Amino acid sequence: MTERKTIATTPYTIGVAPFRPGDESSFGGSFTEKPEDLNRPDPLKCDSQDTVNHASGLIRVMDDDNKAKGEWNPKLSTEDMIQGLEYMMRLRIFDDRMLKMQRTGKLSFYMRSFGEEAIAIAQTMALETQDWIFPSYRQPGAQFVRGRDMVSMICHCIGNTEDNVKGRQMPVHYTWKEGRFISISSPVGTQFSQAVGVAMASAYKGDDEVCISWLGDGTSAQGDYHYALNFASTFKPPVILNVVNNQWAISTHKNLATGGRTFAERGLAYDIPSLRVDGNDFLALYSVTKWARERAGAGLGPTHIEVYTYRAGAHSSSDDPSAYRPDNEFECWPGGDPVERLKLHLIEAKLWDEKKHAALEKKIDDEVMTAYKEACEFGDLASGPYPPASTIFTEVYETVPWHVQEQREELGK
Amino acid sequence: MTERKTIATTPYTIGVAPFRPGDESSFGGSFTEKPEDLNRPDPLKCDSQDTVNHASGLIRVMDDDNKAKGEWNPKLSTEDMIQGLEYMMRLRIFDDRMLKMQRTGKLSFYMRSFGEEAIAIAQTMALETQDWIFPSYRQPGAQFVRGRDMVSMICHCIGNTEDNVKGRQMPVHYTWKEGRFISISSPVGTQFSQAVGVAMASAYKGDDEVCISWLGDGTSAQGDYHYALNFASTFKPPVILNVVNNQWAISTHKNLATGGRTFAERGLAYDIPSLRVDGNDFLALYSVTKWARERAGAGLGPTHIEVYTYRAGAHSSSDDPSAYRPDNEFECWPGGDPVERLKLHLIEAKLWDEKKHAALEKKIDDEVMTAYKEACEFGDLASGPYPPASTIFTEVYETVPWHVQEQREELGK
Amino acid sequence: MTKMNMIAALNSALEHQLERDENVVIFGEDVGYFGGVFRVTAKLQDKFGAHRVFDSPLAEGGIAAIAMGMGLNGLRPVAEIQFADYIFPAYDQIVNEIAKLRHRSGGEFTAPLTFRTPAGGGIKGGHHHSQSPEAQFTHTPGLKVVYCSNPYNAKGLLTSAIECNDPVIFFEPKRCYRGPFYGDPHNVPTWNDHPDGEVPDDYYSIPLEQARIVKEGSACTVIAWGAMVHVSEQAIKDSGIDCELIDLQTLVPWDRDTVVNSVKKTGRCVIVHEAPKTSGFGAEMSASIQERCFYNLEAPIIRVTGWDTPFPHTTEWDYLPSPERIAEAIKKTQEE
Amino acid sequence: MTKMNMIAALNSALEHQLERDENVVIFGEDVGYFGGVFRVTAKLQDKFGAHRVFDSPLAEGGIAAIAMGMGLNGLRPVAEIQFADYIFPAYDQIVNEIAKLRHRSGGEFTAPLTFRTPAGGGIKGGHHHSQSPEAQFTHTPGLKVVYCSNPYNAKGLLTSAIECNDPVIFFEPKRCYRGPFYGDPHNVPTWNDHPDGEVPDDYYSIPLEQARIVKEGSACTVIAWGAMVHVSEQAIKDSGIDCELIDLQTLVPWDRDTVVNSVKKTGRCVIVHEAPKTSGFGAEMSASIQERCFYNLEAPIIRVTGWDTPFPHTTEWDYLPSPERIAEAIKKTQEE
Ligand SMILES: Cc1ncc(C[n+]2csc(CCOP(=O)(O)OP(=O)(O)O)c2C)c(N)n1
Ligand SMILES: Cc1ncc(C[n+]2csc(CCOP(=O)(O)OP(=O)(O)O)c2C)c(N)n1
Ligand SMILES: [Mg+2]
Ligand SMILES: [Mg+2]
Repeated sequence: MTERKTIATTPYTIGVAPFRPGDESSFGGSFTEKPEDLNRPDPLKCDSQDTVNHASGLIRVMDDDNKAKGEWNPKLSTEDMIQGLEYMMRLRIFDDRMLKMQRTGKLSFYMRSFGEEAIAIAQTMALETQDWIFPSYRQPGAQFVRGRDMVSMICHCIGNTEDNVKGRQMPVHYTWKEGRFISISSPVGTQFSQAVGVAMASAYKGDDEVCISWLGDGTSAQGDYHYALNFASTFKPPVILNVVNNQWAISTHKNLATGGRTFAERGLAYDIPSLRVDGNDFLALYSVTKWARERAGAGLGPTHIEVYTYRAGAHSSSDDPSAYRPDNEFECWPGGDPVERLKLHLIEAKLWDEKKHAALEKKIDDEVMTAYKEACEFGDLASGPYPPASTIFTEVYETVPWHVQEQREELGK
Repeated sequence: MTERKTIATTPYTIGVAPFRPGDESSFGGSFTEKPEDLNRPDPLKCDSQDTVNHASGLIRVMDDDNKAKGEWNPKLSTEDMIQGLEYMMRLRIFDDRMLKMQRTGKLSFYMRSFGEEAIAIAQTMALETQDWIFPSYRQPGAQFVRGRDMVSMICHCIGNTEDNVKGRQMPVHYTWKEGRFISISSPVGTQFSQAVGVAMASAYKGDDEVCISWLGDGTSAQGDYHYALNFASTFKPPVILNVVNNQWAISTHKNLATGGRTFAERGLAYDIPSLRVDGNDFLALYSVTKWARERAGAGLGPTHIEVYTYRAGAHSSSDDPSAYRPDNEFECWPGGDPVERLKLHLIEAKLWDEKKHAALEKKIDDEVMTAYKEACEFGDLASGPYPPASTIFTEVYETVPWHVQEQREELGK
Repeated sequence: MTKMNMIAALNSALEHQLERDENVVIFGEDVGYFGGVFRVTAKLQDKFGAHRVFDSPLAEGGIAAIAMGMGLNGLRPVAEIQFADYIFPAYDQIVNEIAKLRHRSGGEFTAPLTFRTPAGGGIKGGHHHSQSPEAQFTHTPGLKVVYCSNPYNAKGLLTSAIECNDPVIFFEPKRCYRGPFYGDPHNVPTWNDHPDGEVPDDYYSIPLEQARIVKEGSACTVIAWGAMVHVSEQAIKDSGIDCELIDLQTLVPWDRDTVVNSVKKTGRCVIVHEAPKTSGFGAEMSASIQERCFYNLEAPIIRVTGWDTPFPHTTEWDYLPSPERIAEAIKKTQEE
Repeated sequence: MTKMNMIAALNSALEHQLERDENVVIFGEDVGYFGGVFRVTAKLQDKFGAHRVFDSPLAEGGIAAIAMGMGLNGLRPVAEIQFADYIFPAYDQIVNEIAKLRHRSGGEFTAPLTFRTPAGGGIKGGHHHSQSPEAQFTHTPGLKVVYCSNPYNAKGLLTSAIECNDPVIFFEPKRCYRGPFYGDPHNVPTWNDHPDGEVPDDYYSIPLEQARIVKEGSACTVIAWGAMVHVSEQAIKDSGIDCELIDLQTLVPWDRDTVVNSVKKTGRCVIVHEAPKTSGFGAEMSASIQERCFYNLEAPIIRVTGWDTPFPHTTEWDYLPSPERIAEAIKKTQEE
């Protein structure tokens, strides 16, 4: 837990980011919390009061020397770890390619998961395939875990004729029912409370399904956050509710957005077991999510998780963070780079090496390029083809009502 | 803290009221918490973590033997206590009279504070006269403390020609700027977040003013509750935020409305000092509010208070609680009757006696009857006169715009 | 056939749906154990269990959100908003989320759900227990908007709303729960003596795109919905003019053919609603009819509505369209 | 006089207000240190301090609530809602609380405050960065609704909005922040070459009840607001018909005399807006004009609007009213 920095206490308190452009960022090198600090309570016996320390502390598995330690070590198979590393590399390479496409006018807009790749990937890997993913715009990585074809993802981002969202939403607003990845919507936070309803429906039908959702530190100020926690508290359906605290909401540092302590602690008063986890530690993320899944699957209800991380890149392709924070701040983040950390963990355990890594990188890069080219065959932003204008009028309702039909005829397309 | 009772855990948990019609209510006689249990932290040095026990425990002053004990004893003057008793008696007698008026068709609707008289009265007495009162419909008692004329209050409830709300709102929706008693609105919870803005404005202007607001256990599920806590957490203005946990939201017992522990504890994660107080203990209420006022006045920001009480009467004149709870449940409430308790406290200290009490009751009853008759001279519901229809069109905007003026002319009244 | 008031008719529609489709669940504030502050869900929890009919926390925004979540995961939730005035905390979830889900997901996800809500004035409810906010939902593509007016159509329309695969906002004129309302507060009839108080016990439905011609006529078309249907009926009688009265029933999508054919026939039109005039749904009806029937119109289309002010308490009879105001408007259409 | 784009003009209005009235405070998401995602509040925190211009938590409902609280306790808050699409979580606070405060308190309390919000399409914003929800506020008595269209009126109208003692919802057409928009996405002019890009540095205001006649004409009245003013201007040119173009500027209360006199003169009317047709503010304009000018109308009033669908991303040019669609409507009014 870090102290909140403020610039004024009268007439009212105004928070301030720890560092602003021109400052030298410094977070003290590494976390004071260590992997051995926190026990792993029995998920099937634990109640919210057993997680008081987990909500104010920080669950870690990989120590500063990249070795896995402590009770939360999920003891993943080599195969799974390398698989996780590959997904994260894929997401980062994919994001970089897409951002380049945006910069050269091939996409209208883009948002990266840079620095936060571990989150959706480790957490989705810890779930069952029948579980529902209810993401914000910062968790597209879950799709790789569930095996979505990159061509299809790129077609969406372009908004071309093969976009399954039919050019209706902005890039990154993926939907993929087959992968139980629910349509992303721009208004922040709305999915969080909806996820509780999804989980209630699963429970109602008696299916062994869990729903996982995420929102940001900034977004946790919305009413939907409170609705999610309180409805989950009341009905205790199988839902995993994550606050991704990446320190920033566009230009607004979390010090400006709450005077609160940790986000995880908020769950305790709702009687929801609450954990705070290093969001750049793949193994820790996997482990806490497995724990929450076990509880949910056993009918014990919700878990609240604060994922403690740092937004390494710009908010989106429309944003330039150099106006509000030091340029190299991510480099000082004690959590480091999630991809690098898992890679080093594997290398130190002699399960991986630089050569393999470079080869995998190259392979993925080629796959992304190939996918990108294939996607462009269905149209690119600059020159089309686009979904036909008729897609404006369909699927507003189950069937096209007369007034929408009249308008379609008026447009004549 | 009492355990939540539930009737089902699959497919999801459904809470249930501890007792339903036909059951024998029993809350174990008296509170397990005692006045000596909790210390009174220095209000000027205390931070949220110093109130962890106060948020899960129960602050009491009057013990089961009606003696004042412990660090929270405000050591009120006899005069103040008798004054407080008088206000409470006045509110109860006033409420009873108004409900009778409603039953005989003289008012369209009424809501009593029955069983909760101590709350607004003790709390307002603990404030300064320049402080802002931002009530829900269950705190009209504050007006007695501030000296509002009963005739004026009754005129509002009737909605007659002397109603300062001009017949526009339902009964009990008082407004009284002179007493810094802000207009009551029916949508529940909205005032709670607005109160934070009121307090910010006071701070901005450099005035030594505090704003106090209340909402119910049921209403704490609204987004406005979270907005209030989080904006107060962020800006730390001089505001006192009370959750009046009277166990019921119309027919919905709090066991059905949250799985949470105490309401007070919710404030802790926002870094707001949080106290839980026996809402039927006049002295304890006075004391915690004084404490919060001291903090706020010293620029230390918000306090969150759970007022633990029981809604002794029907929700409103439209409600019949015998359909959803045992009839005599209030009699079993461990907090007892707030009026009776203060009375007994005074009697045991030999500061009061039954004769004085009866005389005061009679005096107030006469005053209420006199006020009632006087108010009716300005019109009663059955026979008028009412505010003229022209009041529909005025004060919608600062000046009447042309379209509203046209409509007024169309009505021709 | 049973004599039912509107509460019983709605309750019957809900009961049939709970029986016929196990994916139907009902929740809202006070709807479970107690059966709703207006008793529309009375006894349903007893009959179907607390997992199917339950009380929710007091948070309309949360109610809407979990309804959407349930809807997209295969259930068919029917949520009650205790008063239509209290639907606004749920407005974002409804207009930005629920309304757009099917479209924004390329048809992959849909949220078939119904919000039932008592609306309108006439019960001395003041600002916040009297509003009729239908217009604020008609502007949002993706929503269907329904307003019942009597026990018979309440049951039939609610059945269709629940069975509809699009989200439906279903308004119930609370003043008419126990009887029709003819604009005179001192005349309090029950549904007992009204033909539309005869309601089949069995399942039936009324399609959502159909208006109802309450009474045929040739001199003027009067269009209304909710409680104003009855007030208009009274006004027509009082006016002595041979009007055609249309109960719109479904506002989005409204019944173009019934409305347009009627106005083409009569050449005159009065639209009546309780909500404030400016940007009320009467504006849309008037604009649309004018576009479609311009060359048939013999007189200006007149709107008789609530005023552009908050809904008052003591003076509500001066706020609500009265038979007098409506009759006067009808007469005015005959002047030219 | 300085050449300003709309962002600079709005910033200038805010700066004057902060200087002239110490009760003015500005807040919203990202408006403080950073100066707003569209930079409208740039440098204001530096100049006036963090207690007067500050970042708020990400909660529009909370923003609206504290604005009301501040307003009723003597301040004059100007809150930014980052995109108009995100105003809906604040809808309850705005329509049920803020709008009714003066009336419901018998005039004892008022909330003079302004919500500024970028609205409308044309920036590839898809469903939730493109909506133009003005109609959803025009139905609520107690609110004033303003929609600026160029730097000059942006500054003058915002000044009046802030000084107004009633709550004002102030829409800014984000597509026009940096230049007028004539309906052709490939033509991206700046305000530099536009007469309305000449903005006085000094304080001035434009009354809230005034429409602006952009161009006089006799054959048809075209009414528009926001970005559609410019698209309509283009359409009028393209049509070759002598239209009168009215920029409504204030929607509630709208300028009855200017509008009615114009339509009485031309006998024809086209109304243009971006929002969906059904229950858009065009419906109110059409219905009102029809009521007031029936005997002057030579042809049906036509609405050219966004479709009754969510706002699309890739195909937004097929959604927004184009000069072609507007010109066609104008021509149609001339047919009879
Ligand atoms: C209701 C709503 N208000 C405002 C926005 C604009 N907006 C988009 S992202 C964002 C910041 C979100 O920050 P956070 O929740 O911390 O998530 P992060 O971007 O850091 O992942 C804002 C203000 C929005 N999309 N929706
Ligand atoms: C937004 C909103 N939703 C619903 C209601 C209807 N309603 C009025 S009071 C009430 C229960 C409130 O319970 P609680 O908050 O516990 O306060 P109490 O009545 O116990 O003092 C409800 C549901 C309302 N007034 N406003
Ligand atoms: Mg963030
Ligand atoms: Mg209560």
